[in-house]
Amino acid sequence: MKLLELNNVSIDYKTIEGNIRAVDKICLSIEDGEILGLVGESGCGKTTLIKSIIGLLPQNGTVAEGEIFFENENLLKLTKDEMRKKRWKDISMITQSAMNSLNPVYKISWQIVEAIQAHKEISKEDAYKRAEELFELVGLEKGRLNDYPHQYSGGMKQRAIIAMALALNPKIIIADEPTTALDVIVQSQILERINKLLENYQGSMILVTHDMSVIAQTCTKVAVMYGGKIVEYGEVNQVFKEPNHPYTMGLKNAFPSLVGEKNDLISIPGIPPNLLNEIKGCRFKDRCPFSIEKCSQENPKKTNIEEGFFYCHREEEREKLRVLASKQETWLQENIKE
Amino acid sequence: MRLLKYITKRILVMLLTLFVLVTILFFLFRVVPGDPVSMFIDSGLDRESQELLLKHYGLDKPIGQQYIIYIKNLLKGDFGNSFQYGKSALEVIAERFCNTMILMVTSLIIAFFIGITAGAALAWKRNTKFDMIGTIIALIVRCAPIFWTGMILLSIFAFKLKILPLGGMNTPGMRFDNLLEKYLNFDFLKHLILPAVTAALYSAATPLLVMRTSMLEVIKEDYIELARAKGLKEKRIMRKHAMRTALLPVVTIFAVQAGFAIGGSVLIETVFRWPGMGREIVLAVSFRDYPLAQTAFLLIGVMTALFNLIADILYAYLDPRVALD
Amino acid sequence: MITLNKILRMLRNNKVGMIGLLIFLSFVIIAVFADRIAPYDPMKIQYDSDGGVKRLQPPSKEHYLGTTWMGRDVFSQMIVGSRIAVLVGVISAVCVVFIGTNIGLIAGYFGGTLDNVMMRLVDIVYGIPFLPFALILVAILGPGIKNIILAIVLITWRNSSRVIRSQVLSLKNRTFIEAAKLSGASHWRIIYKHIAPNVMPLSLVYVSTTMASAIMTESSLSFLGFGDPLQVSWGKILYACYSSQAMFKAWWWMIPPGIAITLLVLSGYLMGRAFEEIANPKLRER
Amino acid sequence: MSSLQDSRYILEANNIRKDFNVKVKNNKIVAEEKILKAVDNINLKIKPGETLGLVGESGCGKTTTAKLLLGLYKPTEGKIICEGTDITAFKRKQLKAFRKKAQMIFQDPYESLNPRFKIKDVLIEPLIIHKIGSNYKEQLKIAEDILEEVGLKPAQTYLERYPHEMSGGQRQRVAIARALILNPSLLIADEPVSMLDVSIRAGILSLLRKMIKERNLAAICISHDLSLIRYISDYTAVMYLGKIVEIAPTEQLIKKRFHPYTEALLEAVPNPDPDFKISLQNIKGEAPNPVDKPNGCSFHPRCVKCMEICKKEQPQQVEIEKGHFVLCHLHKNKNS
Repeated sequence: MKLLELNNVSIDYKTIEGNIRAVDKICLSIEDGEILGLVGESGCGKTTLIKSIIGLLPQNGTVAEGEIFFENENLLKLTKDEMRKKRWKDISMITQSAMNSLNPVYKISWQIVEAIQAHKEISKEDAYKRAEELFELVGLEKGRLNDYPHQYSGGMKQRAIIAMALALNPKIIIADEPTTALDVIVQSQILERINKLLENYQGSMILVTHDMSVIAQTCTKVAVMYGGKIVEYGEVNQVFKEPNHPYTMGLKNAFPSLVGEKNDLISIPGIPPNLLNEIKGCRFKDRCPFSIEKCSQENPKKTNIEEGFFYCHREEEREKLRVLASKQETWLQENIKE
Repeated sequence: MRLLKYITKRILVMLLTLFVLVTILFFLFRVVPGDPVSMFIDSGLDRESQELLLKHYGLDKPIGQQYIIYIKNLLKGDFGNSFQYGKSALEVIAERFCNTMILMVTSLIIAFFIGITAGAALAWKRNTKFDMIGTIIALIVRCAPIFWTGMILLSIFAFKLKILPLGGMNTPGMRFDNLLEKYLNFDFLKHLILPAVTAALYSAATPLLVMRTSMLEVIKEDYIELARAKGLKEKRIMRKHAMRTALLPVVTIFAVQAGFAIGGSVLIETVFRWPGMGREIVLAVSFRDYPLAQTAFLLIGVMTALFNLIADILYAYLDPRVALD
Repeated sequence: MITLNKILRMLRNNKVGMIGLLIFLSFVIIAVFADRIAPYDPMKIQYDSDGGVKRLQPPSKEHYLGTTWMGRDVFSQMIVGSRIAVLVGVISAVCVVFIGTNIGLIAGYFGGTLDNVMMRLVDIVYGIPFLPFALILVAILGPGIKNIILAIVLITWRNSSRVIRSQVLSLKNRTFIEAAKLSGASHWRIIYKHIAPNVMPLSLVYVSTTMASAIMTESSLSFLGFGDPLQVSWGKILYACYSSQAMFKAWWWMIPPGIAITLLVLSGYLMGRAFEEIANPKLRER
Repeated sequence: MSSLQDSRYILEANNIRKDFNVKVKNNKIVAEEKILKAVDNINLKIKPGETLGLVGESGCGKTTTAKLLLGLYKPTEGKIICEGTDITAFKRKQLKAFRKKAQMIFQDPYESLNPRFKIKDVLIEPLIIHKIGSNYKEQLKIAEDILEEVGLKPAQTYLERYPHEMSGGQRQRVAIARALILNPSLLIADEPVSMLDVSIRAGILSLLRKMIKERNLAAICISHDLSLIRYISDYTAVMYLGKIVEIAPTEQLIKKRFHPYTEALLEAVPNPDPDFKISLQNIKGEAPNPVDKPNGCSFHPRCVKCMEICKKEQPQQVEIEKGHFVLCHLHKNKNS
């Protein structure tokens, strides 16, 4: 069953310099129990997209078109109060910088109890008991519940936020860069913990990150975003083994690995497009070593493959491109036409 | 018992400050050209009685010696005799001190209450007409001279509408047996309204603007977004999350603001002829009654320092991240 | 260093700051040309054709803002009074911020004992109640603008030096300062080439607000009767108005000086807020 | 020994230590003062043309070590020797000469360039300080050349820009140019790519590597990510709570590591490959606050192979294979 379905969603930001279309006509769905990874560079619109789902776009941002269905109900049609009641109870969130997401002047227990009591008629004592359970679940000592956030280390804060997100057994959890600010070991500990929790958790999750390796570790599906669009979507194994979009291929190259022999690290030349200007054709064309005339004239069409899709004008030649993309020479600045 | 140690340390610093103040004042009053005595002694007196008076006040000795005697006396709690009143300066000031405190504390409470709530409200409704007009009013009140505001309020409420008294602290001719009776009556309250409101208006503007700015910053914090994501009601987010943390910078300025208010009492009390310390300083200075001026000034210094200490401790309690050092 | 041009460029995109600057500049112009604008000698007693003193006359064609109890022209007093306000404001602001910025820069950058001593000194000065101190100082040294400015400078340097010091403390740990150190830059080069330009907006905040508070202080002291006896100032007009007991009758005497003080002080605060937004980008994007 | 230093090395750090006084607040209103041993007895030697990687979690003392080596901090104890003299005892003139030789690239390109300086001012400043180039025009030419060298072509289009008008990758290139403009012989890069977008990291890393090789620099690259270090450094030192716990040639370290912490660190790096899932078996808990270092081996509370001796005695460094040193009670010196 489809739990969440985004239908042709576009999001605009009003800025002093003009309108920015941060998210452009995105279609995406997530089924019950699915763990979707959303990956892309900074400014690609991934955070904007998930904020629109939970209804927390900043004041200057609006959903310009499209629909967001959650359990067959259009979230954009709900009143403010109806949406408020959905938050945390049905859709909860692990925010980008968990470091700053806890209010510094309240004890952790207070903040968790508050979240529970906002949606449930429950006594303080019972809510506190639930908080203790949650702490055990995420691997924190119960005794630390009554500490203030600044007494926690980064990893502990992240765990506390995860505990809070699980408090009401939401149907979907949105995790925005949950491990970015953490050290390697702590990051792995948290990822391990998330994996373990997901085994017993019935709902779905969207994990937003810039880090392909994090996606590889946790997710079942992955959507790759570039310049406000989803350029490729599919099963994690498939996308990692046989990427179909040149951007995915490049992104995969850019990640260093400790497994096996040292292979060349390749970067994608150029910088992401400025969304202030309207872009004709494919958004990746300026950085793509395979771009052809057609790329700057027409928007690429969707190519459906089993369990996924991607947008590229050279979809027929993808086998050949994949081989080329693994070579360093391909990605030299000189090979890219302006 | 670290807190006790901290407070002791702070009090020592405060005493040092006061000592510096006393020293500066003592020499300021005495080193300047011109005979201070001539200011308060009727020039009609003959030389002999003048010298007698000088001796009586200890003014015939060399200045270094006078200073040592003065400090010794201060330590004994003897602040010297007022030239004007002919009695102990401390005694004169003690009563004035109470009057000033009542006026200041009342106005500060009103000011911070108005400032905090209105500042938070303006920030919550940011970028609206309500916010703009409110901010402009606050700015104007902040920039208008306090004595002028007082004069205008006096003309309106006391002179035109005749609903409040023109000044002073009690209607002349009233007698009281004790302090309680003096302050706890309707007549006193009526006299208190105008000066307290004037001082409060002036003192409210700064906490209001600080609260507004601080709220605007807090609103952008991640934990406010998380509070929204938690599905809390907007009112709760504003009160429990935004206002609570935005309050911290307001506490920091409390000390400075209290200092301003106490300094401003000089003006308020002059306009409303409130028999407090501020007005007494002006009078004492005009008459070169330096023991009196010094005593009043010293007490004002103590009050300023105390407010500072209170604000710092309050801050450390309100913000679990901050430690006193 | 800072030119008017640079300030203008900074304020160009800031409506609030522009308004403040405009108000301030108009007062400066009035002050400069006060002699030509003022129709009468502000201290001269005006007589009507019968030879009687024009006491407390309401505004009229001859006297735009009426006359005082002594029969002097209020409008002329207002115009000439702007001189003291602008003078005291500008001179004290520049002195105070010059001292405060340098103390802040040096104490913050070098730290250690020097910083400790400086900051204890700031603490002590913070313990001095400003207005009573100024009052006593002026009363003793004799009324006059010089002493008023002295009193303001002696006390208000504390505000800017403390805030600028803490700004310097955070700046000196920024990596671009470390990079400059690694380039072999001397301490003075780092302080005045790298740090100072970055605290300049903050210094300008204090120039503006100190100007405002200096003007307020001058008028307060004048109102208490400790103004310069030879010069007309707005505070002194209000002092005369208050002590003549005529303030309830002659609104034209009481209202204008207050408005003028408010406006000029306001201009300082508005510019200050504008510079604050420049100094602290967090405040900018709302 | 007549000379204090082996002439093959550019810089030698002997038993350096750095303590900081910090204020700690533990559930109390009033703060407590404590000593933080940020760097604890470190020995390092750096050769031209060679890159040393310094890996560890945040707070392990990597950056402090770098700043000690560059003379930005004064060590509490120990000597740092450059060309036969101790840099901690440098006078002003000597220090200025040393600055010319040792440069650094910082983590955050948004922070390391003065926001009020144009790119040309950023680049020319070191030239002015060290009086290189006879006139402004000549200095400008040097700046242009170096900009082109770091891949910002054509240089003229960048000279007049302010840092905020450039992307993160471009700024980091400017930072590299500034570090190299004085022709240093030692270069320290502190997490040079961690703030940059993934797709451009490789470009900056390969630029760095190219510069180090071309100019025969002695280099130190700091990172929390072993997988990145692998691409740039010849040797790698692993740091934990102020100490170097293992040091070896990089590929050797990745293939065969001896310290349990290195083991954990390697295990923890997630792979961009869904077939290799993380499982952390070699470490417990989180790093303690460096203010409260455990007794004995400071890693023992998290170590899965902890023995009695680890709780009491600090381990001594042993050379377990040629050029491979470990600080752990599990291993004995091969020769002894």
